Formats: sequence, C-alpha cells, structure tokens
Amino acid sequence: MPESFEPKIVAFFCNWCTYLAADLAGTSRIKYAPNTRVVRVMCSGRVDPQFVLDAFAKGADGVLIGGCHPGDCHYQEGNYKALRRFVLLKRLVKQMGIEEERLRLEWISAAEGERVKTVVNDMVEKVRALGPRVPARRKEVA
Amino acid sequence: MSKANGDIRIGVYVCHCGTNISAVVDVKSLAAYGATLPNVVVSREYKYLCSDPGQDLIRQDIAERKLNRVVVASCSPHLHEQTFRNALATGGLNPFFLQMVNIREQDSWVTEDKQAATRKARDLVRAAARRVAWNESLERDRIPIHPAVMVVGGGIAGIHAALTLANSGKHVYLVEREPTIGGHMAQFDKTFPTLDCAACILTPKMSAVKSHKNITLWTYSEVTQVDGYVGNFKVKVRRWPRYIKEDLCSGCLECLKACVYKEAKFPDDFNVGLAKRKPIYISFPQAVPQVPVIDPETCIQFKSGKCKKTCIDACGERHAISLQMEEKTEEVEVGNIILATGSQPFDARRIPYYGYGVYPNVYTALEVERLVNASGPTGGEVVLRDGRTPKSVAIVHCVGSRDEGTNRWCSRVCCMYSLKLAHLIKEHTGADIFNFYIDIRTPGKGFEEFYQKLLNERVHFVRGRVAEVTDWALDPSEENKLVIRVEDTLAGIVRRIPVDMVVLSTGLEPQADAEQVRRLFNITCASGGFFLERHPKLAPVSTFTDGIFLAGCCQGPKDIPDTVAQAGAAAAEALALIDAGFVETEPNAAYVMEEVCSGCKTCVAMCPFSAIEFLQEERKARINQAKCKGCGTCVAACPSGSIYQHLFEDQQIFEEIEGILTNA
Amino acid sequence: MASTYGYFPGCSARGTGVAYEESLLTLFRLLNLSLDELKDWNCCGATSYMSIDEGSAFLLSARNLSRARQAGHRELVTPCSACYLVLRKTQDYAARYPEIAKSVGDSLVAANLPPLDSVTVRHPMEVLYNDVGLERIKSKVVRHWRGGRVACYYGCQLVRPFAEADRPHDPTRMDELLQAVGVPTIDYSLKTKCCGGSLTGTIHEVGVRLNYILLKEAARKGAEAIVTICPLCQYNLDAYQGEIRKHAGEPLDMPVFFFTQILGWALGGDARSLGLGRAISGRRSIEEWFSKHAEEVESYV
Amino acid sequence: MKRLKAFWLSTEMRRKMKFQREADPLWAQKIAERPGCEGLFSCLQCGTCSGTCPLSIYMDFAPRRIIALVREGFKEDALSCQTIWLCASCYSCAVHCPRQIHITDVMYSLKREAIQEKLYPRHFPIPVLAQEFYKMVRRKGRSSEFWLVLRMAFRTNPMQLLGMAGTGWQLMRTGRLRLRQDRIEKVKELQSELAGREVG
Repeated sequence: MPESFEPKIVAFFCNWCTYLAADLAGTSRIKYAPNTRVVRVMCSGRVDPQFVLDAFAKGADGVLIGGCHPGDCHYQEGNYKALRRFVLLKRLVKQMGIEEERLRLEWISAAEGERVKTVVNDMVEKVRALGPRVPARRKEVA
Repeated sequence: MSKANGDIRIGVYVCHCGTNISAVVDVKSLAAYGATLPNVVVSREYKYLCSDPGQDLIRQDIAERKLNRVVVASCSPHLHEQTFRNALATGGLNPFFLQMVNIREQDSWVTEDKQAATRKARDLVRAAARRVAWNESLERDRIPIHPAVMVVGGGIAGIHAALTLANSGKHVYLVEREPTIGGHMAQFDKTFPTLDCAACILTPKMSAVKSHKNITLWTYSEVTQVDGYVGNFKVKVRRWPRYIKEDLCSGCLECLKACVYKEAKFPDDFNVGLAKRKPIYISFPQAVPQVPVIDPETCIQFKSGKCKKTCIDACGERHAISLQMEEKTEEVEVGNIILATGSQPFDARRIPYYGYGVYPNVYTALEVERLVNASGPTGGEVVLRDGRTPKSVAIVHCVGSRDEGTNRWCSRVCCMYSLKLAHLIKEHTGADIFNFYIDIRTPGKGFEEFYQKLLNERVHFVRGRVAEVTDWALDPSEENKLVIRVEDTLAGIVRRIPVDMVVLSTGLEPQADAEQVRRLFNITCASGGFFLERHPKLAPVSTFTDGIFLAGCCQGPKDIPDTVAQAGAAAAEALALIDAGFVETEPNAAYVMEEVCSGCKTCVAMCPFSAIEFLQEERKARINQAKCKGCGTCVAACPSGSIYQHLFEDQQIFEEIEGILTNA
Repeated sequence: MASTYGYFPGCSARGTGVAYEESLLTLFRLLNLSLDELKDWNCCGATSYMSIDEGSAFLLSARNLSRARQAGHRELVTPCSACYLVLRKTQDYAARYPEIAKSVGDSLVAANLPPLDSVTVRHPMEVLYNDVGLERIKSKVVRHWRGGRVACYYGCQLVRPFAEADRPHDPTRMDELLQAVGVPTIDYSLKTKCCGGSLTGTIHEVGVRLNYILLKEAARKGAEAIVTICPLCQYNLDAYQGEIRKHAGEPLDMPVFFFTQILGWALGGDARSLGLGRAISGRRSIEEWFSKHAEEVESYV
Repeated sequence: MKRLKAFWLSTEMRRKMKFQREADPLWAQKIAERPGCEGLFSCLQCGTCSGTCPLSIYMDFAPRRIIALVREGFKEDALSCQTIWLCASCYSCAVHCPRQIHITDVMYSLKREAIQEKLYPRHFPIPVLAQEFYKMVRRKGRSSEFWLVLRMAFRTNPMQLLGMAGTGWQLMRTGRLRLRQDRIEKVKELQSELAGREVG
C-alpha cells in the first residue's frame, strides 16, 4: 500500500442512470479519483443489504450505491425500495462500528457525469480522512 | 444453483482500443496478470477486439482452447456487450457466458495516474473472472411487436416520420398539441440557404398527412399516460374540445366571418402576438386540419352565455359547431413511439440589457419571421410597431446561447437564420444591416456560400457580443434611436451604433414541459434538458427505453435538413422492429425457488409490474417470466432468499465483490 | 416595536457624505428603527486594498464583521455601496475559498476576535424595502412632493455580484420606494452605470466626463433631480457641475440627493437634520421643494 | 554601420510582432489559479466586457485584450498598461460576461502584480492613490478623503491642487470637508493583525 492510504470503494451502480453517468464522465474525459470499483446492477433496488455487509466484511473501505433520481427509476420505484433499505442498513452498519461516511446512497442521473466526479472525489476524501478499516470479523455480519 | 457443468475454462481478452485504453492502462501486464487468475486458460491483449479479427481471436480460442467462459476488458457493456455476445454465439458458445469489464469509460478515460488505472483494471478483471465462472447458459425470450406506431408532435419531424411509416403501410397515430400541425416551420417565411419558401415545401406534406389512409391525426390533443413496453405500449391521449366537429366541418370558415366580434382583438399565438384573432379562429390559412377552434376563454357564449351565436347560424345545415363538445380520451395500442416534440425559442426577457419588452422596436427572430412572411400580419412588409420602415437594423446573435447565465449550448441554427433574415430584411427594406456575432458557424451544405453572398450584399458583420441595447443618446445622431454598444473585436474599438430596429437571434431550448414528457415516456434528459439519445454516434435516434425513438429538436437544436433526416432515421428504426416482428429480451428475469419460498408475500408488493402472482393452494410466489422486467428488487427483498435473478445471481455478485477486494 | 441593526458608516459618511449619514439616521428615527454604530470600526479597504494586498483587504472587512458579531449583531447595515460590496465579497470569498477563510481566520484568532460568522451585510435601501415595506412607508407620509420627476441612480457596486440589494441589470427598489412617497421617477437607462468612483480625484477629466454623461442623460429624459444611494456617486455628481457648466457650456444645475433625504423629508424630517443644506448644485430648487411650510397631508393616496 | 544599428533599434522599438519566447505560460497559469480568476481560459473573446465597461473607451487595451494577453502569458504588456488602473471596479464586466469570468478580480490580481513588480506607469495617479490609501489605513485604521487627495497630489503633480481649490472651498462651505484625520482606538492591534502582510 502506498504511504498515503488509498481507500477502496465498492460501488453498486444502477444500469440506467448512475452507470450511464459514469460512462458519460468517461466520454467527457472527466477525471476523478480511481478508488471506486463498480458493480453493475440493473436497478439500485437490486442491491441486497448482504452485498453491502459482505463488501465491508471483505475489507471495503467504503460502499457507494448509485441510483436514478426519485421518480426517474427505469423500473418505476426500485430506487425508493433502495432508499427504504438504505435507512435501516445505515443504522445496522453504524451498530457494527463502521463510520457512517463509509456508506453512501446517491441519486445520479444519466446526464450527470460531473456529479459522478464530485460524489466520488468527495467520498474518497472523507473515507481517506477516516483511514483504513479494521475489517469486521465475518461472524458479526454473516 | 451450482457451478456450471464440467471444468471452467476462461479466456481473458484485453482491448487496447487504439490508444484509448493502452495509453493509460498497462494492457500487456494486465493480460499477463489475467493469465495468472484461476481457471484462466488463455489471456490476450489486442488492438481492436471489437473488429472482425479481434472477434475471430475469441472464436478461435473457443474452438481450439475449448473455452467455456469469456472475459472481455474493453469499453462499456452499453457499447459492445452485444457485439461480443454475438462473437461467442457465432463461436458456438452460449452468449451469456460473457462478462465485460469496463476499463475505458470507467477507467482509462477518467484516470490520469497510470499505476492507479492499471490497479483498478486488475481488480475489475479479477472480479469478472470470478463472476463469469458462475454465469449460466440462457435463452432469450421474444416479444411480438404491435405494427402501429405513435408519433408525438406534428412539426416537420413528426410529419416526415409519420408519412414515412404510413407510406410503408404501417398505421400511425400522429398527436399534436396545437390546433394544427406544421410546428415552427409553418411560421417561417423562407428557409436557408436555398431561400425556398417554407410553406411551399411544408404544406403539401401537411395535406398528405391529412389525406393519408394510414394516418390517424389527433390535433389539439396530448398524451396523458403511457403503459407497457416495446412491442405493446398502451397510450392514453386527451383530446381537448375544439367545439367544432372535424368530421362535419368543411373548412368554409363562414363561422369566422359571422362571429359577433367584427374585429379580431385577441393576441394570435401563431403570429407571436403581432396580429389579432377572434374567439373562433384558424391558426393560419393552410392549417391542417382546416377546422377552426373556439377559445372558451374569449368566446362570449362561454363567458356569459349571452351570445347571438351567429357562428352556429352561419354553419347552418352542417351543424359542425357544437358548444357542448367535451374533452375525451382515446386509448390505443402501439408497438413503437417516436417523440418529435420539438423545442421552444429562448425567452429574450431573460436578458434585460437587450431591452426586449422594454423598447418596442426590439424584436425576436421569430417575430421578424412573421413580419417578412407574405402571409404574415403585415403581408410581408417589414415595418416597426409605429409603422415606420427601418433604415438601419441590428441583428444580435447568440441571444440565450453560449451563455453560462442562460443556456450554455450553441443553438446551431441562429447564425444561418440570422443571415437569412439579414438578406430578407435588406431585400424588403434596403436597410443598412449589422450582424453582431461571436463566431459565424456555417458548416452545412451551401451555408458558407450563403455567408459569402451576404458579405457581398454589403451586410455589416461586427465581431463582438452586444453589451447592451439602450436608448440613451450620447450624440445627436442617436436621438430617438436604439443604440447598440459593442466592442468591434476585430477592429479593436468600442462602437456605438444607432439603429431603428433590433432583432434578437434567440436560441433554442427544451420545451417548457420537456421534463414532464420525459417522465411520461420514461426516458432521460441530457444536462441541457434535451432528450438523451442512446448513443451520440451509434444510436442517435434511440433512447434507453426500447421502442421509443427521437426526432428533431427535442433531442437538440438542429435545422430542417437534419431534422428531416433524423425523422427518417427514427421511422426506419421503428420499421426495422416492426418488420422483424419481435424483439428479443434480456434474459434477466427473476424466478422463485418454490421449495425454499416461505410464502410471506413480501415480494408481491415489491413488484411494480405485478409480475409476481401468489399461488394460494401451494402458498408460494411465482414470477411471470414474460411480465418480469428484471429490476431484481424482489430478489433483494426476499427474506428467505428464495428469489433469484438470471444474469445477476447473488452468487455472481458475491464473487464479483470478493474478486474486487481480495488483494493480489 | 423598534428593531436594532448594527451600523457601519464607512469613512466617507464622516467626510463628503456627511449628509447621507445625517439623513439616514433621521429617516430611521422616523421609522423608529435604531442603528447601533459598530465600536471602533475600521475602513473597509475599498477598491485600493484589493489592488495592493488581497489578504489585508479581506482582513480589514473580516475584522469589522467579527466585531459586529462580538457586539451581538446578526445584521450590519452600511449605507456606502463600496463598503457593502467589499464586506459581502469578503464573506463570499471566505466561503468559497478555504485558503482565504484560513488566512483571515488565523489573524482573527490571533487577535482573539470571533471567527467570520453569519452577519448579514445589508444596505438601507433593501432594509427599507424588505423590513419596513412600501405600505408602511406610504402610511407615514406627511408631506407632498411638489417637484418634478427624478432619476434614480443606483450606481454600480450596490447591484453587482455578491450583492442582494436588487437585480443587477434592472434594479427598481429605489424607484418603488420613491414612488411610494409620491415622487415620480423617470426610467433612467444609466441607472447602473459607473460614476467613475475616485477617478474624479485621479484622472480628473475622465471622471468628470462620466458624470457629465450621467447628468446630461438624466436631464434629457426630463429629470429635475438625481437620487443616489452611495456617498461617492452623490459627491461626483454634485461637486463638478460648475466645472461641467464651464467646459461643456451646458446650463446644468441639477440637485443630487440621497434617497434617504427625499424619504426622510416626505416622512416629516426637517431640512437641517436631513443635511439638505450641504448640497453644492441645484441649491435654489431645494428651497422650493423642501419649503419649511409644506402643508401636512391628511390622507396620502 | 552605426546608422544601420540605429535603424535596427528604431524598427525594433516599433515592432508589433511577438516572439513566443516572450510569452510566459506559467505566469498565465499562476494568474488563473488566483481566487476569482478561474474562468480565465474559458474566455471566448466575445468583447462583452469591453463593450459594457464604462472606461474601456479610454484604455490602451480593452479588457478583452487584457484577458487575451494574460492567458497567452504576455506579462509585461499586461502589467505595464494603464488599463488595469483605469478599472474602477464597477463589476459591470463580471455581471455581463457570458462565461461568468470575474474580470474585475483578474484586474485586481494584475494590479497587485504590477505593484510588486514595480511595472505600473510611474506618476500615473491611480496606483499612487491606491498606495497612499493603503498606507493611510494601515497607519490610522480609517481613510480621510482630504489628506488622501493631498498626498496623491504631492506625489504626482502638485499643480493640480490649484484646480481642486474651488471644489475644496465648496465642500468646506457645506461642511463636507473634514480636515481632522480619524484614527481608530485599537490601531496598534490592527497593525499587528496586518503585520507580516507588508507588500513591495
């Protein structure tokens, strides 16, 4: 690991908005922190809390979930479902002693390439400030 | 589900994409790294994998190295997933044994640090190699396509798309919000650069629409609801009452003459307020359909109920006028929808220092289009509001374009229509004409030649964005004139130029309700608010919602030739689907492992498409594969973990996460 | 009920702009608003500081702002457009640029002053417009306006970026305030053009020329007076008319008021406490307009 | 031979051409990184700034050309011109610019540079006034119009005081000329705060 800690952030991006936004950021050659690793799902509603917990368990420094803006979901309301789950998930994660800043849900539309940059950079900064995570033991999350 | 039969033999393919990827990501070491991953039997890098030899490479290995899984690290799956799936299929492998890794849009193009970019690529490839092992052989479903098409918007784009489709024997529902079709083009006088009159080329197409047996024309109507998906959309259309029965009206327009209002006294939208109309009116003489409208806001009968109803008498035996007419809703099924909802001109009031709405002799370009138009309010006379003929005219380019404060984009058409108006105004009045521009953009066919022509006509071209249009006189010669203050950036001096008339070349912006329309049809907007195409180059008229296509200015500012070309393209895309007769769906539907299902019904409420039915006797949920759209929300929600999703199995995603995070 | 604002007079209120302060205080008294002058305030740095040393420039304003906080003020009223802009710019830049926030912050800590905090910098025009309101002002009018139409001149800095006093290109609030007390205003195309600021003192001819244009256009549009909201504007427009008469040969003698003088007078303030005697140009007409025996008004419509 | 040399010199001096080596791109970059100057490179040279500027008609380079000079890195020209000093900070350019460049701040940066590099036109009253103002506020915490003008006049051209006498008298008569120079109580504290920020 380089002397300046480089956090690794697992990102779950929905296929129709945030993943496209990330593509747009690319086609517009917008540069941002290289710390995210995107897992493509069809809808933010597909993001099973287990995925997030698993990611943390396996040592992710942060988890970013990206979905369409409210009302814009390609599947009408998947993002609302995601939001509902997220609220609970956030509590749970906190109880597990993981700082809130490490888990984030963002609405990013296919047109918002710039926003991918700002969100990712901002999150990477915050997580870097928090420093590396001592991975929670699997028992706790399984 | 268990690991797919037999041993896993993965091939990893890293694309250079010319230098797009290889300039940042160390593709050689990445390929080498790929070879070290479990189950990988071959790992290669190649300049252009999407090219034919590139695909052959994969097919060859499938044959010779007995690959049964393929990982392609290249561009976004949205660009080439289909390409490589086909490569697998033609190579004799089920296309869904492919896993793509996006190391261009989401790595090499967004990262400067080469080590970091290569590290990122390694993680993603490792993740993909783990995931792909769990991919399964899947079959696509086919959905039949309803042959009818709906075209929304009756401007030149909608008209052309509708006619193209109708001529090929498909039925078209053309929906237009205004009482007539024709759109903005109907308001124009002449068209650049050829200067042939808009009416002469548009009105024949308009009447063709009216008389075409395959076109159902609904004017004065708007789409209110869209359900279903590509192949079988169900669309509701609200039709406002025009109080005149289209089927009975002969278009004699006697009713207009007969109206108790002898003088027209209400602002006429078609003439952008420069002329007046009666409560019963027809937008313009060549309107299609040739049927008047009654405006209840201004009609005495509607307001007070105390009108002599002379219009009804005038109509006589026909009984075409019915003041009882009520709004009604049509519901139709179509297989495809073409959006041609157009754009609107920028509101010049938003730039106060150009004085629109303050000084009467400041006009917008659209107003001047009406002034120079032979069938316009002044019969083609370019006269000021006080009746004088202008001796000097300023044309201000880029009003509401290329401006962070209003709209950032270049509206593409303003340069040329400004040149056109300059020519026409000079022709009509012989006035001295000044164009104030930032850059003159004449990239179209014959455009530059037109610019040259204008230069030779001694039209003044001053390079500089106008700082203000004002009425303060610094010099006697400026008394009672509008003064343009601008830096002549080429001469390098600040100039004050007194003129009689100012024309603001307002840019194009999305329709005021573009946002609602976008939600209605479940498509996306680009940052400016114009509808977003699926791919700027390779899918310019498609959207991210299958079966919905774009034509004309709703997708971005463009001139008539481009609009018509795009309308043709949209029609062709729809035709391609219709003639194929079906679309293949992504096999990503969710399914229930009924033995594990506890029958809690959580999932049933989750599904926005009511694709999940609950089997009362078995106390199990079952998912209707045809109805399921594959969002996977139910999968994530199922407490007993008994719902799975093809292409996005939990196991596959867990493997991906594991792959990303296991440091190697 | 009386509401109290922190008050930052600015240097020129104690010099050429003394009439502005006099009339402002009188007017606020009439509306029973009280202004509590900031203890030991220092110069805002104006434009010159920015031209030489940005750090100090921001620090000067920051100092005043944090003193205002210290004195427990949430709102700081300053009549001078330059002060208004500089103070607001300081807040804006401190908010947008961490490096500035830091450099300013550090020095404040060193001087154990409270950090740059949420003090809203306000201009009297906008206080009268928003907090008092046209209706309330209307209701307090006791004197008729006998004179002709006036040109409302907002000048530049009050309506520029960072400012919220009015719209940058076509401000109207001063016009509305004056109309509320029955003073007719012309539409004055130059209302936001610059008076040249200190140019009259440096490149004299150019400075005077700018003011000549402003005065001439106002006259051409039929204005009999110009009303300003900035001490420097008032000074520039007022002080050099004699010179303009001499060189341009224009019969120019136009009174240049502070809007606070006109409002204060309409609400019953006396000429002396409004500093009306301090004008250089158009003195005669002042006597006409602000006659001591202006009849009281029963109901003003 | 000598004549020829003289000839070359004279032509050198009238030369309008610029060598690329005279440009300093790093300097341009430095300016663009100053607060408020970010937009520098997004300028599309439309001239709105020059058109709306009340003083551009008196400037040696209109604001647009200053931007052009700065971003191409022609430092000397940009710093030694009168333009930057004629800028009265009315911010008209800033609110009109279609790229929302804070040109006023660019001007400020250039003024500061010009002072530091001692490139400002000698005896040009505006920079002199600025410096006097700067000193005065440091010394007293407040400024006095009367003393300011006096000092400036002495440093540039004392004769001009004669021309000012008339106005001075008028102000005196109307009680608007304050001869006493105010001084804030905590001036020491102010100085200590400003200390270490000494420039030039």
